Amino acid sequence: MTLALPALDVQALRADFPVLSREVNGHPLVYLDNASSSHKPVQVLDAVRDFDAHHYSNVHRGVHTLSQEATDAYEAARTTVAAFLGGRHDELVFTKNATEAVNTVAGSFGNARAGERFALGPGDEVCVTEMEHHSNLVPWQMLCERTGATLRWFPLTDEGRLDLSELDALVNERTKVLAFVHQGNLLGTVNPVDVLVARAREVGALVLLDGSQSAPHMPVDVHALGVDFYVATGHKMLGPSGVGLLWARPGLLDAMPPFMGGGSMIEVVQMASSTYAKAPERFEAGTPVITQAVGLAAACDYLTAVGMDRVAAHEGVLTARLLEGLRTVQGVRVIGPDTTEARGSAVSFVVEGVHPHDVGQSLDELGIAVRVGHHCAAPVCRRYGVPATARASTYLYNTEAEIDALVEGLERVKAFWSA
Amino acid sequence: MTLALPALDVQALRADFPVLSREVNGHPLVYLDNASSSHKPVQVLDAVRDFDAHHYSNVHRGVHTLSQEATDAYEAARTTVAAFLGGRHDELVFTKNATEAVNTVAGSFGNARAGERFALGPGDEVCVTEMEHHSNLVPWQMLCERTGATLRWFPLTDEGRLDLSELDALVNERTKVLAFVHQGNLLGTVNPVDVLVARAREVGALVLLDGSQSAPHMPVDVHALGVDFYVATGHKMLGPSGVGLLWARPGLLDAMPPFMGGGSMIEVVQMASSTYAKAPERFEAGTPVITQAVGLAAACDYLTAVGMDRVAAHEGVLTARLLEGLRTVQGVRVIGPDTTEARGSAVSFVVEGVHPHDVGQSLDELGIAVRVGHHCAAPVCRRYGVPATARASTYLYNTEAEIDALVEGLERVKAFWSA
Amino acid sequence: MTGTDSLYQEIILDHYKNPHHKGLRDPYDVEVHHVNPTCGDEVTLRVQVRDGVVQDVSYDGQGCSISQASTSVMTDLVIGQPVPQALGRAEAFLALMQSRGTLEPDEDVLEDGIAFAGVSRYPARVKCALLGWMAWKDATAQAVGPSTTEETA
Amino acid sequence: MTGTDSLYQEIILDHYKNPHHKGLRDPYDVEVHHVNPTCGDEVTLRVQVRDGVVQDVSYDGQGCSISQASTSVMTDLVIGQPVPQALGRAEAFLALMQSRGTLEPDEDVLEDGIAFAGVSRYPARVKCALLGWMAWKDATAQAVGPSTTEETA
Ligand SMILES: Cc1ncc(COP(=O)(O)O)c(C=O)c1O
Ligand SMILES: Cc1ncc(COP(=O)(O)O)c(C=O)c1O
Repeated sequence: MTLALPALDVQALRADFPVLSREVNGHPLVYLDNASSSHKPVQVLDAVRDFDAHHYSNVHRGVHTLSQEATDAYEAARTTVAAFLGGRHDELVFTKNATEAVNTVAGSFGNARAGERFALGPGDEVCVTEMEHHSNLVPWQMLCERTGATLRWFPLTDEGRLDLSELDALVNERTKVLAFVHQGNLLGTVNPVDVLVARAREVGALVLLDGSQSAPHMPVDVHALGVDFYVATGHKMLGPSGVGLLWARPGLLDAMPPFMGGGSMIEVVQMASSTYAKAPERFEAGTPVITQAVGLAAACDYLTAVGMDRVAAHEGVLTARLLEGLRTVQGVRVIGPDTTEARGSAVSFVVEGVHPHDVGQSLDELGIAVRVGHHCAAPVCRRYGVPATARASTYLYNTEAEIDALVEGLERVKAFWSA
Repeated sequence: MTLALPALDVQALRADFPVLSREVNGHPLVYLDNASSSHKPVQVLDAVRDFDAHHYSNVHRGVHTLSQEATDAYEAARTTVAAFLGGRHDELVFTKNATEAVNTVAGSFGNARAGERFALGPGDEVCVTEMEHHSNLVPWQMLCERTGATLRWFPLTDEGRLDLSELDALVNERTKVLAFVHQGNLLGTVNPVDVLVARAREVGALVLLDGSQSAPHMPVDVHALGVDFYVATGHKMLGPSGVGLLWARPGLLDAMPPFMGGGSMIEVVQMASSTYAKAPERFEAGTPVITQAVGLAAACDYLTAVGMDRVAAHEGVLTARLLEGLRTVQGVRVIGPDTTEARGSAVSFVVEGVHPHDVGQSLDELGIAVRVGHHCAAPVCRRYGVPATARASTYLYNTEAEIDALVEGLERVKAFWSA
Repeated sequence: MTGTDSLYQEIILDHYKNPHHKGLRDPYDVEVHHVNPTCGDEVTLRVQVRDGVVQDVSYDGQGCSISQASTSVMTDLVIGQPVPQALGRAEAFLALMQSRGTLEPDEDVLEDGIAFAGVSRYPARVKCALLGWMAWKDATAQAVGPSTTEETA
Repeated sequence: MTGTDSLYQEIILDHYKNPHHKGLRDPYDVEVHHVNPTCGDEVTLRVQVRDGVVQDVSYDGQGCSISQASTSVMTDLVIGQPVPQALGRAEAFLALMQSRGTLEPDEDVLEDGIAFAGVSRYPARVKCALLGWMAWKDATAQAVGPSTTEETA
């Protein structure tokens, strides 16, 4: 594979991640569970600690020096994270994770206080896909249950792609919102955002894109994507746990009612009733995820310095090698696209005759961390007739040698379980 | 004042808090904004960093070693934090802050999926007090708006106490939930939980106690308090931002519908509908606040090692000195109880002829951090006829010398503004 | 990948490869279906109780080595036992699983079940080890409970 | 507590202690009431516009030194000015406030308003400094807008 860009100096990058020098069960750690959560470079660890140790205070609420420093840092983090995705400062809400971000949007529909575009009731439709993470499925199920709207979904092809043959029927005049994942967390599939957005525009549906797996792994420009909402989560993109984000096209947040009530999201509070602040504050009730936002901004700075196109290219190389390697192991079946075309770096597979739990546990004994289970996407497992899968997912700090270690490890696992 | 306990070695404690050795505007920092947010000792900073650097992974989701270590740490944190409040492991939900905890409970009322005790509609009543933080007021306003229930509240006496003269009328057979603050964040008042709980029991109302200001400052035993729900927030009790907690009496959480949908809170997910996990997982949708919970547990360990009764005694000494000192400054009026009886360490005041903003800013020029504004309790300001107050609030690391610095600083502020 | 420290003790591997009492059989009083939502493992299990004794336990299902082997061991431990004794063994196994490696299992009570002591150090696998046991407890409670006759298949 | 670095420049303190044009006056076209929710500061402000010129601005309210002084300075800067010029000054002041200390204010345009340059380094106080200006912009927009006649008091 030829790269348009100079390749990453992965060894240098690895030195930034303390955990990568750990041993697990007597072997060097091979961390291939990045789609579940990523590790943090010292730059992020230091930003978090330095802020907490020397500049921390509550924000938006004081005139004293520390409170100003903390407010500055928090709002600068908002600018940085928004810019990382091609958005602007006041288009971005910090949440605790991507899940809260989806719930915030779903909670606005069918709410009497919301603008007209959020009206939803019996006869209306919400459309998702069969490859959604539970976090972009269950909130919509709950919404339909609450409002009487109908949930519909795109089925999947045998190759692990969205089956778009019924596009016009599934996204129709009754569709009020189309929510789908940018890059599937189990299948690794990268979905054709443009096709889906174009159809949504024809029928006037709002579009929420779940970018939990795209923000970490590819260059993203929310305005260019043309979606209305974009959610992502800090811990998968080198940031701390406890911070996620909701980006919204200008104007939408202001038409949405608050999801939670409390401090900071208000304008005038009387005992009997209150008025609410503008977005983004309206959606950040209570003390926000201050330190976590600062940490996430440091993560975005790190990724920007590396270059998201180089991250994507590097992962493309690893994914190609992984798919190739898996092909050499008899009895291994990849669930999801088996080429690098329009796919990310999360690769799910099953090993004939060995339960995914046992695959994962046995790999762990070799120091290799993969995730096993339904990956919060149980319907996908059902679709492909497996109770669970093992999933290897790489990130900027993984090496080709680690891919080889996994492939070799799988041979040993097979040997052990067929003994 | 005689203490039953050996006093704290405050100087030794202070060495644990890096920020306390900072200078602000050429003066040593005097941090008296603890009711807004507290600082973190190195023990917490180290716990957070060590976990993030060496043991971090997503929880509940993997069989590999890191994921097991992270799950162990997260669940051990749940046990520690629950025990700190006298509760048990599976009675405790981690949220992002106290505000989310209140919203989670409020969201359960009037929800068709909730148990009978959460039924709420027109004719029913929700009772709060006039001294609530917005985070324990606005969610109940939103609930009443959603369900048609009526919001009622206890008024305040001139001394800054709850006016309980209409107790039986305000908490009556129609009252379904009584939500009130344990220790007021603006007034510092400690409320008579026993009296209110006894009346709530008579009429069968559920009781939510907002412990955001009590958990950090006094020994708390949720079972002994006899309440149904208790909420608090990590950043005010030496923990990180981004973590709060909801404790509930056994049985209640299981009768509550989920507040948010997503990963981890599910049992069986089909495309059309899902079933939900038991509490506490049911209320922790998505990747939880993993590192933050670990940090909060370290904070609880720190507080336990110091001893919460000693923390309370130390703050009692500081508060007495502060109230005494303020009495010596002409033109200063305390808003709230002016004795240490049944009051905590947050002391609000106004300075005649000087706007609170100017008081706060001028004190900052002397390195003294107090908070100014309505402290997310605007109705309290209205009640006492002030647009805002200045508030000094101490914690275990404050000294009597710092109290004296504030009192002396106020004389200088007055001199400046009357020049 | 085996060894005294490993999760995968020889006993476990033996039961996994050659499970005892597997396959659904008649007659039975109660049949239950249990699922481990975190991994999709499932078991269908039948119980027959006569005169207070666990007459037969039969099952089918899919799952990892731990859940399969544990269910196999369970059938050995409960079939032929009076219900109270069998429940006692279930409690002993549950206690072992929740011990996080701190309990020394009693071989007289748990027989091959002691091979699972190490599993308790792997919280993510404890649920696997308990799947069959929980299904059996559920089915047995139904079989001996007051509503037995209505609920049996 | 003063000094070149301080927020509290002499000019600000002078306007605070001796505010210009304070007190509500007749006649006026529009009266507005603005509140800063984060601190409870409020201002009631009246505007009279004649022939495209800001004829009078009067106000009352409570607030900190910054909000009071800024409102006083604002009246000096807009009274007697053609509306477009006055709005230009408002924009210049707004830009200064949002500059986080990076803008060099133009004394010809902002006169005493340049004393507020330092405020822009204190984000918590920027809203204070803008309270009166925002009220004036709002009232003026109403006074010159198409719906003037209906909305006037
Ligand atoms: C009494 C009280 N309740 C609730 C809260 C809300 O806490 P948080 O902002 O962390 O949600 C606070 C503090 O802000 C408080 O002082
Ligand atoms: C595609 C996708 N969507 C949503 C989520 C939810 O993210 P979080 O758990 O941080 O809320 C995840 C990861 O867990 C994911 O992979």
